[in-house]
Formats: sequence, C-alpha cells, structure tokens
Amino acid sequence: MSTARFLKARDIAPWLEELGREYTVLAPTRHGDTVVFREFEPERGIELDRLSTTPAKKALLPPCETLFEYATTKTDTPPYRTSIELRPTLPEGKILLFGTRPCDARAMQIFDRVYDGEQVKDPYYTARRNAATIVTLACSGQAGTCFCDRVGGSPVDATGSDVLLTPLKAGYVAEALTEKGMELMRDTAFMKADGLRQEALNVRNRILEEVPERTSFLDMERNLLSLFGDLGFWDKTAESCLSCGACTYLCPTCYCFNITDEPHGDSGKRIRTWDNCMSSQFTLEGSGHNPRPTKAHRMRNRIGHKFSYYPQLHDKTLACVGCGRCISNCPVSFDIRNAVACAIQHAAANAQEHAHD
Amino acid sequence: MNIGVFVCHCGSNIAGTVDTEQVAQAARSFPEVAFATDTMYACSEPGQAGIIDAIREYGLDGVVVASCTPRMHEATFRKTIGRAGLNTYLFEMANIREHVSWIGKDKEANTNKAIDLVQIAVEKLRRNTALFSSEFEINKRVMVIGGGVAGIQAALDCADGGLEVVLVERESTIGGKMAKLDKTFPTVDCSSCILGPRMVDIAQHPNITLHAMAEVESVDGFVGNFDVKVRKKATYVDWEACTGCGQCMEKCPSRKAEDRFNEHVGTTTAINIPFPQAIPKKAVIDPGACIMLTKGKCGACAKLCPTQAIRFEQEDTVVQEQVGAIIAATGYDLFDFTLYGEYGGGRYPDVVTSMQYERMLSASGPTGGHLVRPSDGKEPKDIVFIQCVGSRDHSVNRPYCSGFCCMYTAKQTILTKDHIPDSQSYVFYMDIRSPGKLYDEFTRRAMEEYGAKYIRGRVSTIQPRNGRYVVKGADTLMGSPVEIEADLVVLAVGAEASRGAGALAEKLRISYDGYGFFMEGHPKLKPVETNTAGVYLAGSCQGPKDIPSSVAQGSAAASKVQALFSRDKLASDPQVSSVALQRCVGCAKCASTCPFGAIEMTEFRGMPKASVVETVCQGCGVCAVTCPQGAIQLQHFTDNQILAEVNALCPY
Amino acid sequence: MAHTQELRTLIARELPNLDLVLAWTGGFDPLSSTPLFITTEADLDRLAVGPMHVQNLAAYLPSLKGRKVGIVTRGCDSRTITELLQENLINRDEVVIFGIGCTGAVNIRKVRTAVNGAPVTDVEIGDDVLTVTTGEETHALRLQDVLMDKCYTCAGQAPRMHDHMVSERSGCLATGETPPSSLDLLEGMDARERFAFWEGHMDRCIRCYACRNACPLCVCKDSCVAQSRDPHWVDQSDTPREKLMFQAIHALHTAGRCTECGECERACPMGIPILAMKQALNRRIKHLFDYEAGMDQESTPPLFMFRQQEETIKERDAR
Amino acid sequence: MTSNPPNVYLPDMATIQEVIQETPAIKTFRVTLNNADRMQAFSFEPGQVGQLSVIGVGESTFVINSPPTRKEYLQFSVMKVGELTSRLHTLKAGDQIGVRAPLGNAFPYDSMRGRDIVFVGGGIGMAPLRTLLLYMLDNRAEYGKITLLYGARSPHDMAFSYEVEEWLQRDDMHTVLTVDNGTPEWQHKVGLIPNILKEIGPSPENAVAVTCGPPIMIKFTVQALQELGFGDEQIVTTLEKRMKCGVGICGRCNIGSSYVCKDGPVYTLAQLKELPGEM
Amino acid sequence: MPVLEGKELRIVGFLCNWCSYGGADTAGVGRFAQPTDLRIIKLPCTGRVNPLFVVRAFLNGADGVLVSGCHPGDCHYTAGNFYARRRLEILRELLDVMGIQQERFHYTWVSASEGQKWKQVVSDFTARIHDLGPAAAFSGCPAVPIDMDETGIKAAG
Repeated sequence: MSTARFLKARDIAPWLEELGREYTVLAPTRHGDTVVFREFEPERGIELDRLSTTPAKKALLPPCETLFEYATTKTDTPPYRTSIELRPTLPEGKILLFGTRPCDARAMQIFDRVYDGEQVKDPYYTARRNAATIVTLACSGQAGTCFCDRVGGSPVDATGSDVLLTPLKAGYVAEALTEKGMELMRDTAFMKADGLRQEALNVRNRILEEVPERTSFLDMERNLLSLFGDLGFWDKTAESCLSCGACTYLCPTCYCFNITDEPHGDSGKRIRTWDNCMSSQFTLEGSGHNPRPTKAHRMRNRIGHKFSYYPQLHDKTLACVGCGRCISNCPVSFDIRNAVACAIQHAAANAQEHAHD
Repeated sequence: MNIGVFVCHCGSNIAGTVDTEQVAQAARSFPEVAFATDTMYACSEPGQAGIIDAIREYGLDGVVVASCTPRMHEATFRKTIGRAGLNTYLFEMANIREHVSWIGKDKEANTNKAIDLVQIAVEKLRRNTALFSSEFEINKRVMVIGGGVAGIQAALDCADGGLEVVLVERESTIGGKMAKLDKTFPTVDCSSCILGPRMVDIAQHPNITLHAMAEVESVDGFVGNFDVKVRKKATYVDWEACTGCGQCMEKCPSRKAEDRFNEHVGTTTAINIPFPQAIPKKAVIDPGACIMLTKGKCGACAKLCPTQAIRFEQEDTVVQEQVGAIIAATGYDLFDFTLYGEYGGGRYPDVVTSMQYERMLSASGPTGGHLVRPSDGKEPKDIVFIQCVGSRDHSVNRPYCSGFCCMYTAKQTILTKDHIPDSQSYVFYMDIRSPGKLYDEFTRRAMEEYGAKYIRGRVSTIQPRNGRYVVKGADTLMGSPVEIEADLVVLAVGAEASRGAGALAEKLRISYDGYGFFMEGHPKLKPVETNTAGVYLAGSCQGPKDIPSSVAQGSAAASKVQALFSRDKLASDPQVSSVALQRCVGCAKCASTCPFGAIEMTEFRGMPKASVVETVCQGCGVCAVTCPQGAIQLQHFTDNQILAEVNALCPY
Repeated sequence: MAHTQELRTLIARELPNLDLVLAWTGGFDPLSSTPLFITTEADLDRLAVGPMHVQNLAAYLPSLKGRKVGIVTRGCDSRTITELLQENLINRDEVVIFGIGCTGAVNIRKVRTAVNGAPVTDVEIGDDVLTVTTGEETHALRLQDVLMDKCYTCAGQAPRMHDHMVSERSGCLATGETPPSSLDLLEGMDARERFAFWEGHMDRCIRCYACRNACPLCVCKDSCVAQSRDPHWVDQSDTPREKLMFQAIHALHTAGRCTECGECERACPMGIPILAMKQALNRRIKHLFDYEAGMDQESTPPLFMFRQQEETIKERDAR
Repeated sequence: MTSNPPNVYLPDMATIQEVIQETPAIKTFRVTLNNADRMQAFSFEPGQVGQLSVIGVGESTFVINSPPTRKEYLQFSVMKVGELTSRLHTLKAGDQIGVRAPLGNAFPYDSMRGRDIVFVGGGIGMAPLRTLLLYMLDNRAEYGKITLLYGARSPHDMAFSYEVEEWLQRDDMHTVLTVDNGTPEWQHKVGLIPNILKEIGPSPENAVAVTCGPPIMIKFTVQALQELGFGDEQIVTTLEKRMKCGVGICGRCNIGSSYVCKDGPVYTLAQLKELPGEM
Repeated sequence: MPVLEGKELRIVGFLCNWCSYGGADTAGVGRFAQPTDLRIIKLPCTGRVNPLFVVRAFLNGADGVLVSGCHPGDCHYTAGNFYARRRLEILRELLDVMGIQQERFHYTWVSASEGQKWKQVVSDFTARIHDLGPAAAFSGCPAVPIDMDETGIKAAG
C-alpha cells in the first residue's frame, strides 16, 4: 500500500471537483485581493502561492453555526400554553480541507484539546473534526511576519495534517500521514511516488535550513504570570491597539465564541458566532460591571491566553502557531512578537528586581 | 406576557370585508398570545366587559384590540384595561377599519392585511413596559387669541369661572366681525346692542387682561405651562393716558387712512378710534397715513390732546405671558371677490361686498345708516344680491359652503326694504341653506313679506350701462336667461381662513386644513379640542360659523379649559424618552437636536450623560434617531419595538 | 529626510509641555508603519514620516481627552481634528498640532497585490515611483497607482490648522493620470450591479469591526449597536445581509460627519472598499447641502440642523 | 461513527412552577424539568450554577439556590439587570424556559464540616449563600457556630424576607441584617457590610467565611475579613461572570487559566490570589 | 403572514401619528378605495423615523417603503419633520449607493385632512412598486467581486 503520490499542479482542480461529490471541499481561493477558504468550485480557482488571509479554522469552527432551531406550538383552549421544541442541528457530511498551511493544521490540535477534551466534548466541533480530512501544503519559506519556528512549529510541520504536500517542480509530493489521509490517497489515480519521498524530505530540510535562529517563546508561561499585576506594562503595550477583532478573527487558534438567540416570529435559532476578546463588550456584564474594562486588560488576556494560560493547562503547548496574520492584518501593525518578547524581557527584569529585594 | 387579542366586527363595518374570525384564529399562533377572539362591538359596554372578563379569567397582562383607529378609541380601551387592573400602557391597537375594511374591497387581501396589522401590534406590545405618569404643576391662566364674539364668550366664561384670562386682539378693538354688523338674523336685533355690553364686561372684568393691537409672536412650553410672547404693536398713543375723548380725530388733517372697520367704504383719519363702542376705546395712529410720522411735521393731535397721550416715538413691545391653556378664536376673513372678473373685479364702485353693505346699513357706519350708491350718493332702487361669491366654487378653491350667507342676504333684503320702502331686491342663489331655529321661516319672510325676488341661478356677468349695472344670469328653474338692471349689486362673499392662520397654527403646533381652518381633535367628538393638549378652538377659525355656533363654541372651549384646570396637577404623558446611562457616551447630540430643550447634560460618576426632563419631553423621538448607539429611547416607540414591527412585516 | 529632523526638533521643544505626542514609526516590514506614542526624547529617534506612514492618528484623540496631546498631522487628518472639535469630542487647548505637508499616502494593500504578496525586503521612494524589492526581484510602481483611494480626491496636503508647521513643504509626489478608484467603479454601476457588488464584498467580511474601531468619528465604540441586543439592529448571523446592514449603520451614523480619511477601508483586513460607500454618499451630501465635513469648525453637520426652507430639496410625486 | 457525546449546549426544557417576587428587582423562579426522568435523576451540590434560557432571547447564568436536600424543584433567584433578566421577570407559572445545569464547582462544604461558618451576603449575592446555608441548617449538627450577615441597599431590597424572619428567630444561628439606607420602621443595622462585619467581629478561629455580592462589596469584605484575621484559605467567595458556553470553552469568564464556569464559581481567596486580578 | 402571493408586494409605511396617520384615517372614513399592499407602522412623528428602519426593511425584503408626515412647518413637535426631511434625503442617497433602487422609497407630507391626497399617494406609490416588481434579493451565492488587479496597477516607466 503506497501512501505517497505525485500531484501535478494542473490535476489538482479536477481532482477536487471530483472529490466535491463526496466531500465538502474547502480550498483557498482569491476573493477580491484577499485569499479565503471557500467551498471549492472550478471557476473560483485555487490560490496556493500565498498564505490565505483568513485561516482554515472555519472548516471546523464556522464563523456562524446554528446550535439548535426552535419552534413553538400552542394548546387549543385559552389561555393558550406555549410549548417549545428544540431541534439540534448537528453537522453532517465529510469535509476535505485542502491547501492548509502547517501553521493552520497545527492549530486544529490546539482546538482539539479544548473542544474534544477529557471532560467536555463539543458535539458540533467533534462531528466536523471526525469528518474532516486535512491536506496541508508545506511552506516554501517564511514570510516576514511568520514565526512558526518560535512557537514550536515549522514551515514544514505535519502536526495535525492527514496528508502533507511538499512542493516539487511542476507538482507536489503527497504523503498520507494518518488513516484518513491514506483513505483519501488510496483511491486516487495519481502516480505513486514513494520514490520521491526522499526528494521531498530533502526539499523540506532545505526549507528548514532557511529558518533563522531566533529566540523561542516556549516555556514562558510561568514567567509571564509575574506580569499580571503590572497593568502599566500592558497599558504601554496596548496603547496603539484599536480594540478591533482583526487579529482574533484571522487567528487560526482563537476559538472564543458568542451564543445568541435570533428569533424569527414564533420560531428561531440559537447560534454561536466567532467572538473577540479584544472587544470591551466581550466581558461586559448585565450590571455594567466589566472585569476587563480597558484594552490593556484585554491585551493581557489575549497574550496571556496564548503564551501562558493555555500552555499551563495543556502540556506547555502554546496557543499560537506563528502564522503572523495578526501582525500583517493589524490596522496599526501591532507586532505580537515584539509584545511577547518585551513581556518576557520585562518579566525577567521584574524577577531580578524581586531577587534583589 | 399573556396577551389577549380582540378582533372587532364593528357590526359590518369591519366584518363586512374582513374575516374577523380568521384574524382571531391567526392571532392565536402569535408569540405570547394567550387568548384571541372576535367580538361584535369591542367598544360597547358588553364588548368592554368581555375584555375585562378575559383579562381576569385568563390572567392576561396585555391587550391588543383590532378595530377602528386608535385616534377613536385608544383612550376608551386604555381605561377598560385599567379597570381590570392592568397598566394602561400594556395596550396596543390594530387599525383594521379605517386602514383596512373601509378602503379595500378584496376580503382575502383585507383579512391577510388585518392579520399583519394584528401581528405587528402584538410584536410591539410584547416589548411594551408598564409606564407611569408623573405629575406637574399647572398654571391656571388661559390665553384667548382673538376678541371676536367667540373669543369674548370664551374669555368671559373663563373669567367668570375664576380663571385669569389674557385676551389678545390683533385690531385696536375687540368685537370682531360681529361688531361691524348692523342687525343679526333671524331676530333682526341690533348687533351692537347685544355685543356691546359683553365687550364692556371684558374691559371691566377684574380677571381679564386685554392686549389689543397685539399678536402672538411665539409659543413655547406645553399644556399647563405655555410661555407665550405677545408683540404689542406701536399705537403712538399712550393708552394709559388716552381717555378716548376723540378730539384728536376731529382735528387730524390726514384723512387718507384706511378705514378697515368700515370695510374701506371711504377713508378715515390717521389717528382714529374705529367706532364709538370700541373696547378699549383708545386712539391709534396709522403710521402710514400720519403726516408727522411720514413727513416729520404736523403734530396737531399732540398739541390738542388734553392728556398729552401722543407718543410719536413709540415702538413695538413684547410681553411674556405664562398660561396653562390657549383658546384660539381667530375668526375668519372675507373672500377677495376681485378674483371674479365677471363681477367687475373691483372696478365697479356700486358692486359692494355684503360686509360693506352691512356698514352702509349701520347708523354708526360711514353713511350714517343711509343706503346710497358709493358712486354718486344716490339712493338705489333696484338692488341685486349675488350668493355664493367665493363659496361652493372649485374654480377659486373654495368648494365649501360658508353657511351663513343665505341668512344674512335674507336679512339684508329685509333691511333694504325697511330703509327704502320702494326698493326691489333680487337674489341670485344656488340653493337656500337655512337649517336652524327660525332660519327657514326667516328666508320665507324675506320673499313673502318683503318681496325679495329669488332667482335660482348663477350670474354670468355684470356690465355697467348708463350709470346702472346690467346683471346677466340664468334662471335655472325657468330655464331662461335673466337680465336685471340694478343700481347696486351686493356680493355675498364667503368666509375664508383668517390671514395668518397658518402661521399661528404652526406656532401653536396644531394642524390646519388646506384652506387654513384649524383642525379639531375629532370632527364629531372633539369639536373644540385640538390634537395638541391644552390648545382649544372656538368660532370660525375652525370653519365658517354663525353667531350662535361661535358663541356655543366659545363656551364649550371655556368649559374644556375649566375641566383641565379643575385638577391641581396634570399627569404627564409617560411615553417620553429615557436614557440608558450605561450606553450613553455623553456626546450631547440628542440635546442639540431636541426641539423642546428637554435634554440636559448631567454628570454620572464623573462621566457626562444625557438626562431627559420628563415633563418637558413631548415624545417626538428626534433624539432617539440622533443617538448613534441607541442609548436614548422613546418609550413605547423603542428601536426594538419598531424593528420588531419591521421584522414581522418583512420576515425575509 | 530633513523634514523628519525638523519635526523631531519641533516636537522635542514642545515635549516638556505635553503628556505625549502621536506620530509614526516603521512597522514589521519596510512597507508597514505603526503609531508611535512619544513620551520621551529617546522615542524621537524612532519617529518617521513619509508615504508609508499612513494611520490617521486623530483617531486616538477622543480617547485621550483630558490629557495634553501633540499630534503629527497631514491635510486629510486635520479635517478629522476639525470635525472632532466641532462635535466637542476633543478640546482645542489640549491638542498641539504639528503640521506636515503630505507627500501622498500609499495603499499597502495595492503594493502587496502588485508584488503578488511576496515578502517585501526594501522600499525606496523616488519622485513619483515606488521601488519595491522582494528578495531578488524589484518592482517599480508608479506612486499614483498605489496611493490610497482617498488621495485621488485630496482636498489639500497641508493641515487646515496647526500650531507648528514643518517648514519644508512638499506636495504630493504622485503625478500623472489617476487610476480608476473603487468609487469610480461604484459610480459607474446601476442599482442591481451595486447591490451585487456589495453582497459580493460583504461575503468575505469577517465582522471584526476594524472599520468601526479605526474610524475616528465612531464615538460609540464600546456601546456600538452592532453587538447590542437593545437596540437589536443586527443579528449575529454571518450573512451579507447583516454585514451590509452594519455598513449602512456606519454610513448613516457618519453621514455628514465623515471626512473621508479612509481609515475604515485601510483597516479592513479583507480589503473591502467601504470608503467608496462613504465617498459616494459624501458626494451626494455635498450636492444636497453644499456641505463637506471637517472644513469649518463653526459649522454644524447637516443632520444636526435644518432649514425651514430647504432650497435644494424638492417635493416628489409618489407616481 | 462512535456514539455522539451528549449535547452540552442543548438545554432541558423546564416549566416554571412558581414565581416569587422577592424585591422590586428580584424574582425567584421554581422550575421543574419537563422530562420527569431527568428531573428525578437531577443532582447537584450547593454552589453549582445553571444556565437559564428564555428561548429566543438568550441564556444567562444563575446559581441554583435551592438546597440539594430539597428535590421537588430547582430554584433560581434573578435580579433584573439586562435583556434576559427583564424577560425572565415577565414569565409566569406555566411558562417554559431552558435549563442547562448543574455547571461549575461547589462550595467545599465537606471541608467546612466541624468549623464555624460566617456568611456575608450582599443583595442578590445572598442567593448562592442561601443554598449552602439551607444545606447546613438541614445538616445542622455537622457544623459549628453559624453567623449570617446579610446586607441590602434598603429594607425593601432584601430578598428571602420570609426566610430571613425565620433565621432571625433561630437560636442555632446568629443573623445580622443591615441596609445602606434605613427607614423609620427598620429595626436592624444601618451601614455598609464591611463596617458592620468589623463591628460583629467574628473570630477566625476554626472558621470559614463565605461571601458573595457585588464586586466592590466583595473587595472590601475581603479586606475586613483579613483585618479580622481570616487567612486566605479561610475566605471563600463565589464569582459571577458573563458566561456563554458554561463548559469552559467560549473564553469570556476566565481569570487567567481558570474558567469560572467550569473551575469556579467558588474560589478561596488563596486560589484567587494566584490569578490575575480580573474580578 | 406574508403578502398575498402574486397579488401584492411588500410595502411598509411609516406614518406620523398626528398628520399622515390621521390622513389615512380620513381616507378610510371617506371610503377612498386603495390598494391593499401597504402596511402602516405608526410613529409619533417622522422625526422618530430612523432611516435605518427603512434600510432594515429593504434588506429584509421589502419591495417598497413609504414615509409620510406633517407638512413642513406643520409638525406637531415643531421640528421633527424638518430633521426627518434631511435624514430621509440622505437615506435616499444611501439607498442608491447601496444598490437599492431609490424609486422604491418615497417620503411625502400628508395632513390629517388630506384623505384624498393620501389615497392618491398610496395608489400611485403602490402602482410604482408594482411597475418595478419585486426588489432584488440577496443571491445567497455572491459573485467574487472585481479584483483590484483589473483596475490596473501598472509598472512605472
């Protein structure tokens, strides 16, 4: 049983079209001058040359998802009593996520720990997760805003992927990494390419060699805790932040959501939608009290969550994959790398100060 | 909320073209509707009892009535549910009569539309909250605008009831149109004999302040607390000093002043007291005719005045009056007959208006009560009266009947015969309209006892011939053309809205119709109220009226004011704006757009916040649209309520 | 970079009297920039001005009300300041304006598209050419082609008011024919095409509200109706309907106030041409009320006033 | 496919059995799950919370304030503050609501056994304390001295008045009431809770203080307790946060790495001190 | 309840309480027959008409929206319709910018006495909407918008 195939670039679109019968195929396509994951249609084309503007997370965690629909019925005699029927709308069908980058694929595992955990299983997420096959394209190099290497990943990392594509001239070597990946590759008419595995590995190693030596953000979760009380630091860090949600919505690892009821006459639905911890309204309570009243509090939570809270709870894994979308798409070019580096430095300085006390 | 829906048949008014049972059936499925039924007459005693019973039996805490317009019965039903112990604001109406059954023929479409209207009423009601009025003090003074017979009656009734009255009159004397009349129909009693004493009562009443030669400049505030600015025009005479002796008039060298009181039959002196019974009896200088004021020399009156009351330097003054209610009694004006070219367009001296004729009949008038032709001073023998000049005529945008012309023409033919026994009166008429006590009998007398010849038909032209006038018309009863040679022609000009009525209505924030007559609250049930609380109507400003009707309305308006003032405090309409402090960012945009200055900026925990002065807020909702974050909401017309209505109608 | 040096000197002189000064510095690559909050003289070393330094710093002013703030300001941004003053959202005596003559503001998105998203290693500004290096490749782009759309309707490069002015004035560097803007595109469409245009663009909107948060005139921010339930103007569904509704809300809330600073469009991570909506509306408001926002501190935005006789408004027939 | 996990987002539909108007702003709802088996099997511990839904409006978190020892209904007390609570307040007996419960952790009532208990409740914050208090009164022998300090803004803002009367009468507990603004009829204390607490001066010896109320009140109550000598482990509070999912995913109720909906709402002061100060 | 399929289109009216609602009543009292499409939402004043209600109605699928209030100068609240006139003018323009046909929106002034005029307004406007037909709806499958590439960023020189 061969698990490696060679995909000619021009064969990809017809293949995806074919797969569309069995799967919901999501692939990066051009939309205006951005690249977004959308359901694949041949006329939309496919854009594999650059990192998509939006992450692939919507395949597993759609921006808007109905949790249940409800309908009401009434008794016949007055006073008419209303009874309410809830109909959960669990997702069905297989999903093929094609053309994710290693960072996005890695992010799926970050979701898994939360949505498919020991105690709690999110039925909507798990249904999609179980039905999804992820075909990842290894990056040919890092963009200026990329920092996967500093958060435990790499441009060719296969974590979270079912199939890894490595770019060669005129096509890609596709290597199945999981049962699902093998199932997908098994039935293809693509050329078997076990012989190209070594060449693919060489390509990946060359890409890895290009990755610069930089300080890692790993293992800082405890150090950062010492900055919790230093609101002045976070004030300064967040001064240019506009409190919009571009960073969180474009982040492959941000998974916070809102739940709202949207009624429509006597029926309606309860939906969950992406939400944004940088917004003041995220934590605003009915009484008017807000535990995170300023953007400094919110920045502390965002960076804290990714680099301290989540790793504390989940085996030191950072909730950041270093895709850099939050940097390149920020209206004020806020650079989370600088912020984290600065925080680590500051924490170290604080620690030293305390040592002298 | 447990909502009850009551769909009224209104006899066959609604049920004739709307399937009311189906509407009630559909209402049962709407959210929070716990009871729905159709009912024969919701507003009737048993209909209301049915609502109350249902509230009690099914524990309803909100009610929708689908019936006529809320302008008709909203207050009725609010009281009904109030009697059942509900907050009266947990109520909505769906107008399925005026807006559905009366205007649509297709029963299926009507029924469907009625269901929609009930649904939006339910959606709105679901978001209603119980509201409670707050009370505010009222200023128990009343302003009456216009000192004609209606205004005089209203002022005296109010004053006799113990209220302080401010009477504002545009002319230098009160009395209005009635003071110009010689006699009144159908009793033919002397107009000034019956009006005069009432005018004197105004002058002498301790509770009445009279501002003559004055007009309302602006009205601020709201029911119970109006703040009115009154402009008192310069009279150039110190009225404190003027005794009304009239010596100034005798010596005034300028005799070119307009004689408005005498309907421009001749001119008068520049300093003038319009007529001997004027109230106040004070002289006024016409600045356009006064030689001193136009050329800077003369001053005859000043030299002569025994009390040195002349003040050539006098200017307008503005006085401020605080009142709790306003009665508009601004009367009417006469149609400008010169629009009719066929009647000479004003070029023929012996074609006069009925009011000019009235002045000629009057012993205190410009001719001393002698009927003469303005052109040559000769006594006329053949006199033609033409009816409906500026009434019932679409071509001059006066399609309405002025109501009193038939009667005064009959009176004038009678008086003509009295003045000139060998005269002959001819009356061209369209129809004779004489409903009223002894009215028809009166017109009969004019014809039968006084020999007035009534010809049914329109006059097509009046042409001068040999110093007389040929009046050509058609006798539509005989079906033949008619030609009468007349010495004098009297045009029965119709009534039209008083000049400036529209501008005053805008100041008072009341509506007026296309002709400028003020709109009453309801054509039948609220004849003297307006839709603006605290503003009432009396007399012809609402539409042409004869004297008894005007007097009745004056009294009616006064009694409305008395009723309003019988309470020490008024309850404010709680459907006013309110601010959600949490959402308000203190940008003050609402305060800048509020037409009433009802929004103040205050501080709450160091942050600027808007705050609504509830008794000043009138509930227009301009602020709610201005506020971008929706922090200020008009209660019972909140964004969410209106959005719920929109969403119900457009469910995509 | 003489004018940068002059600006540093001006700011350094005033800094002791100020709580902070808003300026720009370079961002994560040669194309990008980020606001610089200057509190010490040492911060001045990082100050940079030029076609790539594009954020409208006036957006921060309302949140800094009560503090004494210096701000580096170009022509278009000064209109924002005027508008903020007009609406009493800031106090003039708390703001010290360091004026600079604008040389044109680059739309980074256009540049990135022109270089097909390749990592940019160097940018050089010639007279009217932007030379962008991506690794081995260089791209010479006509400056005019990569300016922000707002530059094509520029009302003046120098600020309308200032306390200090960098003396070395330079006008817009871009020359030559302007390329078609999104506004031109929009104005050339009929109603159905426009509706489809907006539906298409809204489809990729991620509801991040960067447009709103970057907008200097969105005063509600934390109380915005976009997320409130009372009032519940928009639901949270991910549909073009709700997203377009929000854009309509934004456009109407800023109608007659919007100075076309373009921050909404610049901030949009999805490159949705929302400035065109506002520009098109502004053109029509200019036609209706002969009013442009941010031009005159003494005037009142058209929706906060009225005339009894509106000369330019005609009654229309229902037919 | 393996069997689907239970849908944690799907509420149980429940019927309101009784509505008690506690104060002008607080109503108590007694509800039963429509599914009789699930109602029968329902179990929880004092301090745990539930998500109440008005379907079509939304969901919000309330503590289950009936004691687990009383099983015929679940009780929630709701203060009217926002959209959902306002709509809840319009509901009547017989109306349907959604319930997702129990969620979160419970008061450490086991480790409290044998110790003196000081309850300090402010306003609606009395609701969670009531659960634990009633549980302890039902198991009175297992606990030491019980002191209750309950404060509200004014006498008519005092919830559970029918029970408060009973508590005042009991000789196996010490009940002190206070209001910020008194009335002529008010027989009890007038003053802020932390001040009255210092006045009563409960001994920290073998004692646990349990407090709940508005954030500002908790802050000063904790200070007062510390002044009285209570250690961080001896101070227990239960927090209220805006929650959505209730199962530790959606990300708005966390304080640092701790999710109030899942790991809370009950914390000792010692635990809270480990977390960033986001009360 | 939707509008009658085939017979009616969805037309929403926002009327001020004092003038136009009364005018519609007057038309009713006069039995002036009108098309049945229009559904009236009563507001105190056109000053309460948030233009966004109209936008919401259109985005939700309304085929026409009619706003009517007191004649300028005749507002029960003095100035409500003066503000409304400006707001609604700007709304007209915004609708055009959004791609909602301006003709589908109309605002007018009808007093409480103008029953005949009201009938005319309703009849004319309904006829106009029927001429225009149903409004454009969201396609549900939006086209990918025109790429900025096609607007031509050219290399210099």
